[in-house]
Amino acid sequence: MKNLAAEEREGMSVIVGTVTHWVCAFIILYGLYIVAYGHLTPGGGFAGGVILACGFMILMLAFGKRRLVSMLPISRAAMLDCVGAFLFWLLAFGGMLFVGNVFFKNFLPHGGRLRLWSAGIIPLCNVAIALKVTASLVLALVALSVLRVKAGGSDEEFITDIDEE
Amino acid sequence: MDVLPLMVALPMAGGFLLPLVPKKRSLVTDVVAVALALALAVIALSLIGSPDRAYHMGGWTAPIGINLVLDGTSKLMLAVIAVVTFSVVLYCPTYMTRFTGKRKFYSLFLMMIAGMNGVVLTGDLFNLFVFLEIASIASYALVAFGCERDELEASFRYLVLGSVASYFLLFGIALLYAKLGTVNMAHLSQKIAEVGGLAGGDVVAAGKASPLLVFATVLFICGLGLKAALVPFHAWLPDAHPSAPTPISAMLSGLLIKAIGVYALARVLFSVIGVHEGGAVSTVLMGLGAVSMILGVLLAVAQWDYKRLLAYHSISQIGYVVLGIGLATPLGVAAGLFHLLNHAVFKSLLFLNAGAVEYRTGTRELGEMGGLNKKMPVTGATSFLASMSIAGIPPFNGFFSKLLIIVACFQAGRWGYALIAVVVSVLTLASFLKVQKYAFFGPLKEKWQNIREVPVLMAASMVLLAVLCLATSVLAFKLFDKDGLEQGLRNDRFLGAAQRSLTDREGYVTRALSPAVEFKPTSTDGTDDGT
Amino acid sequence: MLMNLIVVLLMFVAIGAIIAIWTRDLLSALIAMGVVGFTRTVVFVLLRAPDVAITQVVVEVLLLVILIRSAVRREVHTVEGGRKSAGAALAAALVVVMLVLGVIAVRELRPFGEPLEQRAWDAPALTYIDKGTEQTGAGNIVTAVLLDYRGYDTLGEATVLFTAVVGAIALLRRKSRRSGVEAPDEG
Amino acid sequence: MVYLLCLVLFAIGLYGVLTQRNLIKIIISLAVAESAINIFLVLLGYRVNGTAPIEEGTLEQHAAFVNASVDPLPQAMVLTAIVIGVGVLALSMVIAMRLYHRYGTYDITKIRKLRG
Repeated sequence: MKNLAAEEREGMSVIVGTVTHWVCAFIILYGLYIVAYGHLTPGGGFAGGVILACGFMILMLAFGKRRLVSMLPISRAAMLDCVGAFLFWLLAFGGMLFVGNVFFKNFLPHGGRLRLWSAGIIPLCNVAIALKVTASLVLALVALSVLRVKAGGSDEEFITDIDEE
Repeated sequence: MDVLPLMVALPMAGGFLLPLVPKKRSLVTDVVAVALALALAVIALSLIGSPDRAYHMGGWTAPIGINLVLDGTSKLMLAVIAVVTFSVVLYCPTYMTRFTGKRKFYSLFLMMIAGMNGVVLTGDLFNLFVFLEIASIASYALVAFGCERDELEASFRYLVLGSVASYFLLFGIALLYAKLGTVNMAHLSQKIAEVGGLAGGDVVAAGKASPLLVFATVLFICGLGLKAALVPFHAWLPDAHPSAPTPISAMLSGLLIKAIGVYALARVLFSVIGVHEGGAVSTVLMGLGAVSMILGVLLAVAQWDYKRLLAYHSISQIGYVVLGIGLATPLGVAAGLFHLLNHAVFKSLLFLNAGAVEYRTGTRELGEMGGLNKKMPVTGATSFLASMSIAGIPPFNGFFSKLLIIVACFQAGRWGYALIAVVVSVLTLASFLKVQKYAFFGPLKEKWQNIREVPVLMAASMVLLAVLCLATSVLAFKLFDKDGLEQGLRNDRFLGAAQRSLTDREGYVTRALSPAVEFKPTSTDGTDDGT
Repeated sequence: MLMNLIVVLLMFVAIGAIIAIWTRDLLSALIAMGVVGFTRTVVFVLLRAPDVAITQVVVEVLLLVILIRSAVRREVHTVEGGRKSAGAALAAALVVVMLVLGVIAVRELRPFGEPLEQRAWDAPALTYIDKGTEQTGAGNIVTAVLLDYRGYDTLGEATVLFTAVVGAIALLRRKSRRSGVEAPDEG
Repeated sequence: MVYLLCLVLFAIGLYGVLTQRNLIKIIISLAVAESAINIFLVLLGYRVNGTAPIEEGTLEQHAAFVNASVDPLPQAMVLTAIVIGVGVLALSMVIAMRLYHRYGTYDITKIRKLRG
């Protein structure tokens, strides 16, 4: 735990902090754009989700793991992961409920050609996937970077947030 | 509402939602998992009677979209998966109390089922790859679930070899796409038939076969053979299967290597590439099967670790299945599929027995046990039944499937293979007599004076499987028609239908590419074999 | 022209991969892997696959950071080389057989860059290009394929990621077994 | 020629998986093998003087788009494969880290010996 605290202090400086805030804001904005326009321009839920996760990653690199976990607790990330995945599943299942018996039917109207509000469920799917992917990758990121434990150490060094029971 | 997509969608939703259950509500997790398994079993068994059909995802008729294909073979696989899963799930609530992380365990467990059902149902090669990866990744994590040294090591090796296998498969798919421009299995099958395909060994010998198709076939056999743990590719199995928590060992040995290994291999080779009796592919399959049978049993005989011994027997028994299917005669394929079903039942039971013994005694060493029958009568009795089944003693199911495989070998004029099958069966019997002698019979050791039978749910799950060991023998009786086995096979609605849908390539194409039929739940026309 | 460029880039990728796998320094290996990833992105851009390129580049950034942060540690700088045993020879033989079969097989393919309709007149992809925007409403045909025509695949893909992450988190539990129920004679 | 390079890349990855002793190197080799297939798939979709499979123009320009667009299906498959690769990589890294934590080494042969 000690070296994590030291790491946090090293990373922190006013310049790094300010720049990171700005960069992070832009990255997240870009990620949202990629998600929202996924059905019209290159990108989509997955790419956008990874970009959003990169935004969180920069926060972690600059301010340390603690800050990231305080913004997005692991249990919350795990929950968002499940919710995002389930939303996507629901959109797929909607076809069975609304248009009779066709799994993954695009059951919403298609809207105008090449408009933002078009293509039925596709943009909604993108949003659900983005939510899911962001949460997943932030989880993976946090999980793998807390693993900087020494070999042969006791299990107690693992993070407690993940624990059940 | 057509229930076909539910076979995949239900366990998937369960997997997504179970981690959201509050930690304290451990009971809710158990109940949801058991209820889902029960629902799947009910749906799968009801599907046996429903007509063969294709289901087109998103309303896009294949090959534009992805299709699910329900035919005899997938009905058989779905039923086996669902029934064995249900029995194993009953075992979990008690057994898994010694591990933490129950919600994640069930989530991964359900994902594995979703993956297997997806592989069994899909009519699209790339989709098969995706669902195969779901099942595989869930199983990698489950093998390491205990987080102990051996488990992690076994899991890592399993993961590496499993990923190589997946990439072989993906590469094969990419090659087929490069040549034929589609990834739908039925569409590919049509196009391969047009270009001549691998049609039999004679064409390969004459140099007419397309080298690209040959390479793709080699990749499929290597990749899916790795998943099925056939002998040159078996290195991961003896470590991975015993390391997992017992219900998972039962699932891996009983179902996973069959659903994503043997079934996927058989489906790709028979329905897409095309297998002919006496052809090159058939010969390779029989060779792999025979080598697996011999080596698996020889390695098993020397084992003293209960679960490891069972894992080696899995290799050997998978060899029987592949030998039967590799014969490519109607009787051989039916016998192979029948043995697949039987092996799923008795091998999961054997693993559950081993887990029950471990649960009470804390050891897997056969030498340390002894006389457990006196203290654990249910475990002992079910284990005896399962041992006799796997060793091929009448009237248990293993006897009939092995008998049919041997008869099929004789009919095809493959005396050598028939002899191997008999010898391996005798060795299997010897190995399991050893297990019975050292673990369950003989004098009870001093240190086991205080142990008791396992709790009721675990016992119930073992009894259920033991009953199935006897009950599935009935499936064989239908084949013994007075007009001979062929006629019996032709009339049979379960094994026969499974065999017919696997070997009838044109029928598969017609069924898979037919537009969605309006589903009528009242229809009782369950014997459509597509010919 | 484009083909030559791609050949050069792919050679670069291959060399990078060799460095990544056989260099002894773990950090260099990971950086070489990153270089390979970015070169691959350029290849994807040249091949008119912007969706894949965007995804590839962001995934590469994220993975590189994760890998370097988690794998590189002070205790381990250099790592041992490959195995020097019969195993290596066997592996080499296997790979060579694979390569020879592959080379023979690939010669059967039509030349690079040939339009799809000349290879397979009834390929589903032709329908996607022609009818994609009209039928699904999405201008990006790759998205149309991913989320409509083959949406079931994408659901599977999301499930794969979900499963992997749940598995990863499950393996990081602080305690994996409960104490207290180990004793054989306890109910 | 381009296809052959993909094969070579796949072979490099495969050889690395089979012969490397270090867990991280094995994971890198797996990633190399996977990327070879991804490149192969995208190469398959390309057509000479093609455009990206993204329709931007008016309805009148549709015919030109149809005659120039590269094949979108392999791209969609590659996207799926990349995600699957990420999943496998994350899980394998966690297992490798856990192994390091238990054994204090990344060397798989030493791990086997320690297992005893």
